[in-house]
Amino acid sequence: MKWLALSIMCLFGAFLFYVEVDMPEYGDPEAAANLHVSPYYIHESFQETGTPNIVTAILADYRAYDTLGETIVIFTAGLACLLLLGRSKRDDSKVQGPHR
Amino acid sequence: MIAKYKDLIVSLACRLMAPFVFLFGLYVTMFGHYGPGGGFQGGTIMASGVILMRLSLGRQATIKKFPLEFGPIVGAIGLLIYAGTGLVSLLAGGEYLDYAYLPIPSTSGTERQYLGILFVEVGVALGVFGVLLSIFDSLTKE
Amino acid sequence: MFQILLTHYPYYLSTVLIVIGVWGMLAKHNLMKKVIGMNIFQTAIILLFISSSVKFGATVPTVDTGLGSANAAFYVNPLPHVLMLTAIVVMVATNGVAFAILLLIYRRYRTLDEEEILRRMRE
Amino acid sequence: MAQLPAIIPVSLLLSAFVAFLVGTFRRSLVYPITLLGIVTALVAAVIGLIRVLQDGAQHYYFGGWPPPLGIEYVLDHLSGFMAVLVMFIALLSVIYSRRSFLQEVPEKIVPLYSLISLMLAGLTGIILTGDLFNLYVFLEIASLAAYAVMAIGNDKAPVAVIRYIIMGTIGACFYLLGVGFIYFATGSLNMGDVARILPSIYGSRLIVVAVTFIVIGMALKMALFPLHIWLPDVYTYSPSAVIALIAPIMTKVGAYVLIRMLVSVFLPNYLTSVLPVTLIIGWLAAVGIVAMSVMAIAQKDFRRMLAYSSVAQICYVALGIGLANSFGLIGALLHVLNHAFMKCCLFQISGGVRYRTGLWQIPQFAGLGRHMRWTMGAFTVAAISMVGIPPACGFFSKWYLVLGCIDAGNWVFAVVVVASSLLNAVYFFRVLEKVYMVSPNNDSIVTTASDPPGEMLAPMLILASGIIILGVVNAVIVAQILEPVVFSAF
Repeated sequence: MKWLALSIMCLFGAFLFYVEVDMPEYGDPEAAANLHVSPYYIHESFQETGTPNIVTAILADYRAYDTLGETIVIFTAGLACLLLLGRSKRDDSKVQGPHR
Repeated sequence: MIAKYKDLIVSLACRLMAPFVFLFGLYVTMFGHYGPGGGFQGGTIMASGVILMRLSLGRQATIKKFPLEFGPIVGAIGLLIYAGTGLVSLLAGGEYLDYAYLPIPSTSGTERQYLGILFVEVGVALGVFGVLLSIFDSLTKE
Repeated sequence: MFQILLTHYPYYLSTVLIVIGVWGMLAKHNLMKKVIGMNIFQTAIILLFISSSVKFGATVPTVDTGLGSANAAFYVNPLPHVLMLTAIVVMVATNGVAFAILLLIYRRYRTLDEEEILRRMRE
Repeated sequence: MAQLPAIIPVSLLLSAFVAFLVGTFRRSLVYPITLLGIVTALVAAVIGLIRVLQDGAQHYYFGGWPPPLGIEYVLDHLSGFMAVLVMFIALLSVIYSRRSFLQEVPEKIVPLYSLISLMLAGLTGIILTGDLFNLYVFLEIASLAAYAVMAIGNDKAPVAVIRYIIMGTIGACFYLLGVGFIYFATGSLNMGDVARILPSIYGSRLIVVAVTFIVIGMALKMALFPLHIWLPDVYTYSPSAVIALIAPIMTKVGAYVLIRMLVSVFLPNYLTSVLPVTLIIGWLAAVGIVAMSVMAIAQKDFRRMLAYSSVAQICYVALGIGLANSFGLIGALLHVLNHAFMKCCLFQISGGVRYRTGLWQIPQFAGLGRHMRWTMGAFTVAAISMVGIPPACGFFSKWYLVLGCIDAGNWVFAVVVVASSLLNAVYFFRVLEKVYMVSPNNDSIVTTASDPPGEMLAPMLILASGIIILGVVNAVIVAQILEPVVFSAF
């Protein structure tokens, strides 16, 4: 079982190695990811938001809805911990019985 | 239940450090506009300040200043600040989270964007601070 | 072949980490080790994204009055940093929930070994 | 009115925070606030769908930033249809859940209802978003909330859920990796923008890996056949009211993401001819339908039988996706709708029986038909629909699936769809026989049972009549909502 998992993982790694040949070179300023949207942020964000830190400008303005989602994710985790570990008065053997 | 750590140096050092950790967290939150930092990082550092006190002074000593209900409520308030900022701009006629429509008198569009980012970061900081504290409290409760 | 290793090594390193993480999640029997594998996996994805944002000779994405904002080649790509800040928070949240459930399991079964727990569930 | 797409998730989010804050002080107010949020979202979704039917797709830009820069919400025929469906099922399930939660976990309802609101907000966010990374964030919101509410069941629930967390996190991370490779190849995260850029770089291996990862990730989330192993345990051990809410919509949203990727990100002919992704999905689904139906026949526990049947039914949806022609896609979408109604009804019935009698095992159900008349009447309707007998809606989605199979010239799939109806008949008529034909033992608890209270009975009866109504009006739904979706794709 362990050897099966290991061989699947080796295949998985080999597949990733095979496709990553097509990745742009490391540190290449002309890579596709660096050309389409990101230059706009670098050029315009200071004029449009008055915030020199481009990461903050994107995080809290251009993609503010993502950040709202991020905060909700952590709030969800907090609520989940409250729900799971909060005080519980019930005894499990009692709950299974009928109710009428 | 976390007991008080029985070592004078540890408790004294933590007692001295905790306010500065808290202050640094506030600084990181506010400095997010100009350098590395922002709401999430600042909120985490503030929460770590309280957790430092909880770990060194014991739960009993810190529970008066930061009660157990404090964390989740602060977290929910932080999130309400964030979602409320968006809702205000929606009610003022813009799209959700469009800070250019925030009804703040005598400001230009760019300044409103700047202030909107600040509100949001404060909301994130409060939210993360409260929620991380509440997760820590839940996980260490017996 | 060797040339590709030289120009792509950060991606390959994070690939190795991804494989280690997924293997840990699938093959380990201790639930805590599975959560650790989950962490390695997520961190590897973060490294992959961040290494894609690098531009040689560029600085941190904070507009510097000396450099100005006209030339995009002066600053590294800010977008992967933003995405990964969000992904880190998601990772923290997932860990929180996973730890809470691990605590519940440990309180009821007094062990975190998956085989042992499954054996006791069947009884 | 232009703000409608944003109102759907935001009203749910606000109701979650407010319900938590208010509920900390006055616990009794949690339920009305949650209900208010859900009703607001449902009304917004219905109005949004009507507007879509009149004026076509609506685009909403968060923060006023146009798409490649900011995050866009797209309310079109597909997302409007799914949003209305999810909110309608959620409303009925939440109404149903109150009595059940008061019986099972009375002291935890404040975080419980907040988490349910957050989960619904996550699901509607997934449905409406037009941004690949935003989808990941909302996927995690929905998943985390679902993990938490599922883990409060009996002693075995946390163990089942931690395995779900492991599989679900692998799925979400695979999706994130896939999005990452799309981003490395195109530099954009907006679905429409990516769809415009992709045809010029289809030769790149990065797109191959992106498609692979997104499909595997979503297959894990929707419990497609070989990756379904987490699902039966979770559905068996979690609280019944939670499962009545999650089972009809959670896996369907995974299927929705797959359809969304097929329709608006990758072009269908890339997925069918260049990479045989849809063919693989179709064959896995065909094997899964048969295998899981046989597994369902073997189960004695009613909930476990329904869980295996859920996996089999999600395989029908996957089969429709795998056919990748217009009839197949119509069948898949119609089956999402029909199966949501049927499974919600069935899980509510299992919870109702458990509420009155505490029974789970099918052999103990003998004679229930005489004492829980309305509940078992609803069960009969749902069972008939699951088998696929004409006046009920289950027949029509299978009809479209068979038409799709014939269109694609794939006779094996057609035989599988028809033959699996017989298997469905075996495991549902087995229960019906126990319920109506066998009389109970005199000392059985069944003899004193009665229908559950109106609050729980009404949603079941609405769903059961909905099954018949959907069967009658399905031609309208197909012509008005589903055909525009399909025409935009093929």
